Amino acid sequence: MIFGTGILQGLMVTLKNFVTSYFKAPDEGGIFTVEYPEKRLPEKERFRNFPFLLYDKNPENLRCVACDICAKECPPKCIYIVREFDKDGKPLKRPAVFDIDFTVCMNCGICEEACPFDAIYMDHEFEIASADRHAKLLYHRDDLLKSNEYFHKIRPTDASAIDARRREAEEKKKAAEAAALAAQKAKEAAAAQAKPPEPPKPAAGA
Amino acid sequence: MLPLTLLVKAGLYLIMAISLLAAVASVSLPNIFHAALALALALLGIAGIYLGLQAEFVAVVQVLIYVGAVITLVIFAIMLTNRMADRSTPAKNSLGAACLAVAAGLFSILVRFIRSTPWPETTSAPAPGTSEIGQALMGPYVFAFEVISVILIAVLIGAMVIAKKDNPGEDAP
Amino acid sequence: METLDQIFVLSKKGILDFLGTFLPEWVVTLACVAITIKAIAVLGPVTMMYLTLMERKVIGRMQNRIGPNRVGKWGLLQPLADGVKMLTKEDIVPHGADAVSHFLAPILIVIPSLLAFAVIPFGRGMTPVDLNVGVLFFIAVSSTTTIAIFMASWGSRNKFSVLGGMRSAAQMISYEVPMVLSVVPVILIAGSLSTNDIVLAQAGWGGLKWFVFTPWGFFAFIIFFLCGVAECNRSPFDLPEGESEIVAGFHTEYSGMKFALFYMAEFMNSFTVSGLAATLFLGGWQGPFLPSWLWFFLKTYALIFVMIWFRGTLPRIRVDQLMGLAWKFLMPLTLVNILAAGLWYFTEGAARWLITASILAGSFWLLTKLNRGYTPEKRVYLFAE
Amino acid sequence: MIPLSHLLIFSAALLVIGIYGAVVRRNIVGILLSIELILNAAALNFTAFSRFALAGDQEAGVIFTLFIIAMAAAAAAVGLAIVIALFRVRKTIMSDEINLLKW
Amino acid sequence: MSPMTPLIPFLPLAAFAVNIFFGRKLGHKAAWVSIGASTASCAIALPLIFQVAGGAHFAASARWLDLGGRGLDFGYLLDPFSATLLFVVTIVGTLIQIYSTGYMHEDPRFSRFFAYLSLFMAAMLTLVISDNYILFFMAWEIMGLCSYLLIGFWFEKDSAANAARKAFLTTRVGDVGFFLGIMTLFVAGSSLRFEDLAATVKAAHPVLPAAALLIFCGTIGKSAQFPLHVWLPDAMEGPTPVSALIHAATMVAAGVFLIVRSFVLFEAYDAAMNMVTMIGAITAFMAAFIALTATDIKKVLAYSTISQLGFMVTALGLGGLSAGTFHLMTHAFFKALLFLGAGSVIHGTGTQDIREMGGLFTKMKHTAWTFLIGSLAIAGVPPLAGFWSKDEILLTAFEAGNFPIFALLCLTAFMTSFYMFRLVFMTFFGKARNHHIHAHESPAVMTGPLWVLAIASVFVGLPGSPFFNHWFQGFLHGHGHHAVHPVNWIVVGASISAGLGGISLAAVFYLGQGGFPQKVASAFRPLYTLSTNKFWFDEIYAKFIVAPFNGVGRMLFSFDQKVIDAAVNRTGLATLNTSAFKNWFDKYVIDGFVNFTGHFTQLLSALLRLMQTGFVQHYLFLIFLSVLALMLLEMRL
Repeated sequence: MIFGTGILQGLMVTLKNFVTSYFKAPDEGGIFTVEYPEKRLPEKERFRNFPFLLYDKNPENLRCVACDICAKECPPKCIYIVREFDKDGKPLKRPAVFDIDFTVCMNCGICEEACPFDAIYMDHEFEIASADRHAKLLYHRDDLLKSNEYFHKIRPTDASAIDARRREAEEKKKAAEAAALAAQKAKEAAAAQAKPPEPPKPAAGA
Repeated sequence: MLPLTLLVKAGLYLIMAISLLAAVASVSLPNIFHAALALALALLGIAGIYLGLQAEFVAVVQVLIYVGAVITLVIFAIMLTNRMADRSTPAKNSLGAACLAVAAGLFSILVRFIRSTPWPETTSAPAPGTSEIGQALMGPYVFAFEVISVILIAVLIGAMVIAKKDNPGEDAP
Repeated sequence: METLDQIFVLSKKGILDFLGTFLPEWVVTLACVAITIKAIAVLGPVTMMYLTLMERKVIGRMQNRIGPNRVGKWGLLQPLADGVKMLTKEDIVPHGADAVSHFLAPILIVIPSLLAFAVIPFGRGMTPVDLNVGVLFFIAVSSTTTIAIFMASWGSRNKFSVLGGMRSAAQMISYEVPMVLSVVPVILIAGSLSTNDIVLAQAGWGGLKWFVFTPWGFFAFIIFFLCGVAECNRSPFDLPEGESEIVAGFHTEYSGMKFALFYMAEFMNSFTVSGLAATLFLGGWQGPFLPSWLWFFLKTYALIFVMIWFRGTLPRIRVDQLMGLAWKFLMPLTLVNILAAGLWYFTEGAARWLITASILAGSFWLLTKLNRGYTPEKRVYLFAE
Repeated sequence: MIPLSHLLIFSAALLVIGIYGAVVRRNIVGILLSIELILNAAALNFTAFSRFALAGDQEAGVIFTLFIIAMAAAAAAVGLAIVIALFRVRKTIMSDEINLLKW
Repeated sequence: MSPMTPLIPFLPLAAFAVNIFFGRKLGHKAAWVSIGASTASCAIALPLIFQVAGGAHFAASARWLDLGGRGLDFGYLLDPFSATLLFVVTIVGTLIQIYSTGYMHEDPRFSRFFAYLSLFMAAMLTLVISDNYILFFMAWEIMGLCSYLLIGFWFEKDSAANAARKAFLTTRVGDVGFFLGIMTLFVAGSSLRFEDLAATVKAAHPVLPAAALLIFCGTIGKSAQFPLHVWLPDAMEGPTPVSALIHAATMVAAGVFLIVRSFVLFEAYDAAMNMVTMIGAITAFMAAFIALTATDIKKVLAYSTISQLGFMVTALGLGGLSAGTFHLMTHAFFKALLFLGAGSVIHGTGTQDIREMGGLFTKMKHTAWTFLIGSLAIAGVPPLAGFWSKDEILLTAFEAGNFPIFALLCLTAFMTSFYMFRLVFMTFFGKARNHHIHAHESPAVMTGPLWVLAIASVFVGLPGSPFFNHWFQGFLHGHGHHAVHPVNWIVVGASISAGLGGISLAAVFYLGQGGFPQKVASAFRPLYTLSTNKFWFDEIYAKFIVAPFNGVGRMLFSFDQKVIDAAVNRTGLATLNTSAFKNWFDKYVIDGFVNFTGHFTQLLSALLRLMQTGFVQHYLFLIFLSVLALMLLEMRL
């Protein structure tokens, strides 16, 4: 074919693209750019950014029991936990200090998987840029706390699955406690009946 | 209209002065690259003077050929032959003073001759436009025109052969 | 319509008459000259700014993206933003660089492009300077840019920029020849070098008399346009600034205002080249209804659109292809074209069309045959397998 | 218009500067530049004379200037080709270092 | 005209060539080559001799050389004289060659010896049959050469070499005279042929007597007559067959044959005849006298040969042509016999000194008997050949009326028989004086020829004896016109008494015990010393001829050295000096000038050279300078 027709075809392609870009819908070949700050794309559920701590209903009863597993598991070691002691030094199952350094965290999600108490999950929020790298990006316990409802909002499927699992565990635990209680009572009753069994035998030969 | 013509004259003299300066610069500047540029400026100046003489065609041709092609060629040559960092070597050789004297002598004699002869003062009829030049070029001067084209072709080929990279037989001594 | 068409001319005359009332004669002429210069001085940079925007928008659109729309309504203020950015940027001079040529280069590259405006007929009676050697003046001026490029590349003491400089000089010289020769048929037929006469020569029949519709005119237009694009170092021929190979070619070491000047020069060049192409082949400001200068700007911007279009689609071509195209394809084609134009001039009616069309088609076919793509022979690796 | 004598003096000055440059400059490219200058001086004279000539066809001078410009370009081309070849062989383009052709 | 005659000398010549070139290869077979050649020529010669004896006369000649108007013809002449000699030479030569195969058996240069013998035979035969003086003279010279070669055969011994040279030189003296004679003859008569001799003599050219005398010099030299006889005793250094062949039978006879050939010339002039007789008589008496005291066996025989030759020359001098030739023939036979016998004795005992020999009769029967026969023949005992020929000579002397010569001859005859039998008695009879010698008889190849010769010397004399009424003399003189003269009993009686007297005296001296030899020697002491010292001829010659001759040579040599060489050297030196000067002049003056011009141009060019600096810009500057100068010049004018 004649010299140059190849180029013309190429040009036609771009021209068609140029013209159609004004008329076509975004996904049929039109312009699909989302102008970010004004319009946003719905976030995908499994998107994960930095972790946050979960609390049920009010920030006080947060699920985290400061067991320090997530701190150990975290590859870049960006989690710092200090257990809370009550007035007379008895350790409580609550972290007094729970810091995550967002500049270090690589949002890998290992802490989420490691936490046996469903206390720490990956958040969707990414607009956390700040001018001061050291202070602002070192999140303390209170900054990290987020409610379960928020969890449901950003990750509905996961959140509901986790809540269902927790409720089951709750009931099972209650049932177990009930059973244990019953067993306890039965055993006290039994113990009361068979008081006088013989004393323990002396140690066998060397 | 007097001031305008005065302006033009002043402009011409200015252009002359500039091109003389540029010429002197192109002759004396140690850095050959600057010398080439100075020459370009001088040539532009001369083109300006051609314009002053209402010979636009010549001026434009001068600009096109000289500033466009010859200076480019010179700069190409400079780039190919000059070591960029080479500043050390003195630009002028030993004949400086003596040549200056000779040049001055020559100039003074020429000026005396020019001054002494009565030149026609006013420019003659309207300057030859491009069409007249074209007519003349194709008319009485057509033979010279053809010869020039032959020479240019010959030079074209000759220059290429000489500057060719691998010239058999002519290797470093 | 007439007044609309002559709006600029009349306004200028109005101003002059006003000045004339109390200023001496020669001052008025000076003023006239000053006004024209002012017009060009304004037109130049403004076109340059909005060409940058237009280019980014069009290329965006072609790549299914929007292009700058943040600054101003549709990104209209983007050029201003760029300008401000350029001004604020720090102006670096490389150590050991040849200060004189480094500093002079951007200036010397803008001057020719501005001079080129002088010859372009923006509208009926609106040619800033109607030289009778107009086209030749344009070509002479565009050839002087080579020196500026050399100064830029040599001045910045940077191997890449020298390489880029050498390449662009070579490209410009080798594309100048076909460009000049492609203009010759137009001058041959129009009978005069001045741009205005050329435009007048294309008047009549609502545009059918444009040279582009004659066989030789069409070929000449394509060649002229291609060379023009190459002349401005744009799109497929933008080897000198080939980002992938030699950073940014001869204006690597430039930043800030100097870099802006280079950009301005490039865009003004593309504007003037398209303008001249329009005047020479598309009948300049000839047009049925709209005012003459509108036609001119429409045509010119259409051509600029084509240039941007080239930039959007065509990949950068290799140096040897670049040179090969110029010397082995365009050059012979223009020579044949001049022959065809000569024949066209001396023949009449159908014979005229037949002869020229056949010669040109034949030579086009022959040249494509001769110019089979150069496939470099397989590279022999000495040490690698 | 400026008087012819001024023009002639100007071109004489150019000539003399060219001569000085050609003799004094060490770099061969420099010499070529000076030669260009001399040629231009001569060409200028031709146009000048043709403009001020009272009789005779006006174009002669101008055409001769064109020819001089063409020839100067040709000469420059060949000269520079030789300079490049010389540089490749001798690694230097200082005229006083290329002095083999002596007794 | 027999075409075969030239072959006679040619065959031995061929043998000579074969032996010389292929001698080394032939080895002992060389002997058979030369013997074959000589028997062949003998076979050719004998029928011719018989024809000549029958009165035939062969002669032929061919033009050999053109000398101006007169040509030189070579050819052969077979007349009675050449026939007799041909007869003698061929027979004796063949026998001696057979004998020498035995004698020379151990010699390393065996083939060369026979080559020389063959050459000698060829020369002798050419001489005999030649018909003119030139060919005769050529053969004469070749014989001289052969005698030199054969005498000096054992050239390792200095005495042999000196003897050969002495023989050659003395005979040369004679030959010079002979050659001058030929030349004078050539001057006198145009032709040198023997047959034309009579005509030239008749022409009576005044120079002829001189020619005769000069030719006689040849005989004196060659036949070892009185003044030039010294070489013959020394010639005994050569091997004995050589002495036998050359110094007894043939070569020495050549001198006599020369006189026979040119008898016509001699007869014409009495002075010549007297000269010949005188020389002959003196030689005969002197040789015999020396032979008396010779102690070497071969020396005794040598002196006896000289005295017998003296006899022949005296006979010829007295006009007895036939007597001389007859004695020549007979003497050849028994002298060859005696020499071969002596050779056999030497071969057997190993020594030549007779004082050491004695009592060999019993040990060497054949040699002894043959030697005895030979001695009897030479002594002139009647039946044997010697008696007849010597008697003839005495007869001619008697008839010539020259009594002193007759008396001298008789005394010489007596002395001959005395020293011969002194020799016989000392070697063969008595007791062996040297016990180291174990004499042994020679082989058959040697004793065979001895017996043949013995028989010949008995019977060869008879043809000339009265029994055949002097057939031989008639044969010589061509029968017819020859007068047969009666037997002159006085001469016969004198000769017999001389011979027997000598024998008996010798017997008394050497067989008896009286010690007579010593007594007589002491009685006649001066004579004895004279005889033993051989009249001191050698010493005289050495002193008076050789010494002055050497002196003259030395004088001439010194003259040449001092005067001529000096002159030559001086001229050489002079040229050297002049060339030295010329060389100096050329180098410094002329070259100087040339170099100056060269140097001057170089100087000049050195100046101009500065202009070519090689810098382009200097030339450019020069151009503009000259432009400026021209313009200035222009303005000035």
